Amino acid sequence: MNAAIRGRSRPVYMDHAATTPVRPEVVEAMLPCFSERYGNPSSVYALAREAQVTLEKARGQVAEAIGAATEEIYFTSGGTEADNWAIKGVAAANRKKGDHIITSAIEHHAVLHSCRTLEKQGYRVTYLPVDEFGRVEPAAVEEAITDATILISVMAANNEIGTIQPIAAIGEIARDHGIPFHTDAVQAIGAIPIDVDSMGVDLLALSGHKFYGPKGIGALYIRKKTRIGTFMDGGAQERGRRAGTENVPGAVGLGKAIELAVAEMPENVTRLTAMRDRLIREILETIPDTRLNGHPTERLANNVNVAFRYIEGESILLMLDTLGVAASTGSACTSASLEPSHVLTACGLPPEQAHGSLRLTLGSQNTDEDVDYVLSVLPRVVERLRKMSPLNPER
Amino acid sequence: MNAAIRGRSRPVYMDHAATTPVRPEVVEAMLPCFSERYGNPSSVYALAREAQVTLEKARGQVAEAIGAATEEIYFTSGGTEADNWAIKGVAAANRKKGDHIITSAIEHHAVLHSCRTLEKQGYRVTYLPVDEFGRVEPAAVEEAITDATILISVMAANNEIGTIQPIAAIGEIARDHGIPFHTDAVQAIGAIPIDVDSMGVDLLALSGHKFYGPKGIGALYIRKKTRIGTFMDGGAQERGRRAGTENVPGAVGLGKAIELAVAEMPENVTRLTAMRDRLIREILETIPDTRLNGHPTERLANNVNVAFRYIEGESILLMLDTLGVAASTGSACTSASLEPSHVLTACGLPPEQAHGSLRLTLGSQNTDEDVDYVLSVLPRVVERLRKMSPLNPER
Amino acid sequence: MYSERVMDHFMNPRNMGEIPDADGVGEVGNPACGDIMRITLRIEEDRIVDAKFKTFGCAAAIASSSMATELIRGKTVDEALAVTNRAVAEALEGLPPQKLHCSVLAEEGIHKAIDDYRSRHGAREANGG
Amino acid sequence: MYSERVMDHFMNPRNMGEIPDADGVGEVGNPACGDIMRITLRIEEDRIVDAKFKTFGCAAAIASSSMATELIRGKTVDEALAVTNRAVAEALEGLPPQKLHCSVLAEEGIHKAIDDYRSRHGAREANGG
Ligand SMILES: Cc1ncc(COP(=O)(O)O)c(C=O)c1O
Ligand SMILES: Cc1ncc(COP(=O)(O)O)c(C=O)c1O
Repeated sequence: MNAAIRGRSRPVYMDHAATTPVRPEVVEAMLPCFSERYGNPSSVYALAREAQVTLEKARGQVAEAIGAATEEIYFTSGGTEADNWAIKGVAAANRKKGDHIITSAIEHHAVLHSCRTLEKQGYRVTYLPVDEFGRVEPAAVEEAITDATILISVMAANNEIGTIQPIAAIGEIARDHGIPFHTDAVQAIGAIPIDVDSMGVDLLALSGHKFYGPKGIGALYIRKKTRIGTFMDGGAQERGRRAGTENVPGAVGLGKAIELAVAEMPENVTRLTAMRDRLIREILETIPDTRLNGHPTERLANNVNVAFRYIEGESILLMLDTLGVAASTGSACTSASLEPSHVLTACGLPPEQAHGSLRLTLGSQNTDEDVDYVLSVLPRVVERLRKMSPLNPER
Repeated sequence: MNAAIRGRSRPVYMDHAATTPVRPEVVEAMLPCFSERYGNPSSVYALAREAQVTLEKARGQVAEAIGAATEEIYFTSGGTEADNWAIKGVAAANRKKGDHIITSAIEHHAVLHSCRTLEKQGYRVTYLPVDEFGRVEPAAVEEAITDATILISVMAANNEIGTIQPIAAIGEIARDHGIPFHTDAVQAIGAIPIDVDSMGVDLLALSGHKFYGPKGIGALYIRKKTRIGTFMDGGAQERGRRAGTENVPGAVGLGKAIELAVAEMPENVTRLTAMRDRLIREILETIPDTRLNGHPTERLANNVNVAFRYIEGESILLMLDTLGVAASTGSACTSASLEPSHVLTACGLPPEQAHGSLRLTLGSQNTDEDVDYVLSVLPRVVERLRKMSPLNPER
Repeated sequence: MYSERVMDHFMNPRNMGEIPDADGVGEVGNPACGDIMRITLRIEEDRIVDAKFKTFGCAAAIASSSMATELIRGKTVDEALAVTNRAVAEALEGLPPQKLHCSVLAEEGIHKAIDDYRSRHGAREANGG
Repeated sequence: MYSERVMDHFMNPRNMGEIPDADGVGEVGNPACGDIMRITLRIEEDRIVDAKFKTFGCAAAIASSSMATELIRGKTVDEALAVTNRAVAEALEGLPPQKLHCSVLAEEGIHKAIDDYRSRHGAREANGG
């Protein structure tokens, strides 16, 4: 079996939902900010003003990509911080108005665990269920609203199963009720068109390393007049709303990456969708007892997520790894955890099938040959593990 | 006057307390993490394990630099986050034990504003006064302790005036009373020896860009068994204590930078102290109505902070800037603010003198010629502004 | 993450399969936790002459089953009962902390299979006696 | 941060100084806020024939004083009173938001100096009448 890998010159990376390599253009844009244009943008001298200009240019690039105004973009250390800030910040600033938050059962842990922290502080949280494809029903959002509701948070697209949510419909409901609406768009940037106005979004989280930008930088969009407290207290950076010396190289990388991601989205989506659909079709055809997780059509162009009965995900990953294929089972963050994916469980999968799911997320460097290769090795991996499985009826 | 600048080939950067350029060795160490070794350390395949190893190596470098164990180091997005986490995290985890925090009046805003947020939540905070040199009296810490005290936070060295605090003495008091002790060592790393055990420190904040490492990365040291809640909720990164995809390039840069900073500390301190003392001596000698802010000897080797009567700081900075000298008045974070420095005010300076202070912080690239140059232009700048001042008695 | 020994037993598992008409069968684990092990033993004169496993689970679970069956083959039943989860983990050159439960499961699987053998064997003896 | 015009008036301030025996003197500001302006005026037949300033403050404060004195020189007292802080800021090609108060201070300084002149002038008229 290991012979199969020998002929190949490079491993196949199909875990782009976990992280992506930084594009060379982005590294190039960042480089001068390290050792030459290193000024602290909050100072007053020339070197600092130069850094300030650089930072504001990057802010404009992010704003442009999501249809926001430049001054509505706040840089953060990543998607997690943006989600924490949106949820905890809106909750704190609106405590007198109410104590109820609506979110979905399939949010990223950055959202869910922020909500759990708020529950410990006395807030109440409704975790909306999803259908078998992982979709939140907009009508269910409306039903969950009470007089005490101060925030609705539903992700734009799911990181595990790639399901795209009806954000504009939820945004309209939120707007009708005058409730701030946050969306975690970490997986959506560069994958689906995002426009904060037409989607009725008041807060939006994004993260650089998911679209070929650097790790450790992200942004929170905050619509003007949205009531939100600070999360990171300290200096007066980011117009007094997010303290900490600005990560100028990171912001520059984020700006460049998002500009390129949005510009190249149409061709990327076409290319990735073709590869995705071939993977899904051939996996389901050639491997028995397999099902597609997530929505058949309302799904990210790069996301394949399939459940193989009778076998467990981590052993699939490790065997694929020895064959040079990097993939994931559920979200990378929880790979050390023993619990089955909360997303797959929410979609109704029994635990052993949730444990037996594989996520392949395609990216810019993947080729049709990569798809061929995965399709050639995956059936053998599954077969081998099924032979070992006591759950397999074909003993 | 502008003629003076013409002969010079490069500007003089004397604002190293605001930020430092990233060392070339550090950039070099980071580079492969962007586009080649870009794995998400929380995944399971080879690329991810490689990232994990890289990350843990960097963690070890940070631990080594402060005498900690590797597993006591948690990466953050900078000094601000480390301070926020230490203060809010310890407060939240010990709420049942007590509601009282002791800190000093001259902390960085990352500490002070975190305390203000806690005050709004019902905690009580004692802001200890300092003497005219900016020193906290250890006996005053002890006197402030009550049965409800759950945290003591005193910075290792001040960012504005460079005063070094008697941390080991305060640490001993904290330990005697069984109270967790946090120190903001953002300005102290690479400047004074730091050893968490001999200093009796339970939590310590540091930030990469203050010692020739990258912006957007820092760390919090948390002594084993210290009770502290999470600040950044989400995935299980950093042993479940700090969520968010790990900033591997940032961590690598931090690790490399701190290793070099500590290794080169002795020679740097000698070199910078000589330049510092010459600056102080000659400024005080040649410019009348001038005083040194901060402690004459217990001060960071790179810090010069002087108050010029009758004139205002920002105009000093701007005039110096036109002459090619980058400096600061108080902390960079507050340069947009109208209030006089809380640090100088706490040292007893009247507001107009606090407004008239200049901070020069030396760094690795500064030379004796830089010092000569500053000493040649500064008296003229001060004289010129004093001529314009209605406060100047010599009309 | 895993030692070379774990990877070896995962990629080249020893004693994988199921003994037909086994003298002792033990199934432990829980699909919700993502691990199920089924151990089958052939026992002759109180000595384990063959041991096989089938496992649904992660690499550590598979490697633990493989190693555990290796360790007990040829041993008497009493000797096999003395093989602890620690012995399994050590023979694998260690397991990550969050995976130690896999070696515990392997120990339990063997105990359960031996229990099964003893209850049947006791029953047979009783019958024959 | 600052426009070229602000930098020009900061580096090359116009009308810097103090008119001896001025007809109107206005001092505004507060050391705690970091700005103090002292405007002195020479007024002949209700026309400002000379205006000077001394300022303790940031570049915006100095440039605002410089520009404000420029704007009122040669104007009648009533015309000078019509010079708003906005006019000062605009003549400087704008000021950063957190520095707009400097132009307000300049307006106030001029008003105070004119008030001073009027109270003294009114007093003189009353004397002579
Ligand atoms: C949907 C979603 N939200 C939030 C995050 C958190 O982003 P980061 O890890 O960059 O903080 C991720 C990725 O990890 C994600 O996929
Ligand atoms: C003493 C001190 N603490 C905390 C900070 C905050 O660090 P950062 O800006 O890297 O978040 C700084 C610098 O700005 C500082 O000087």
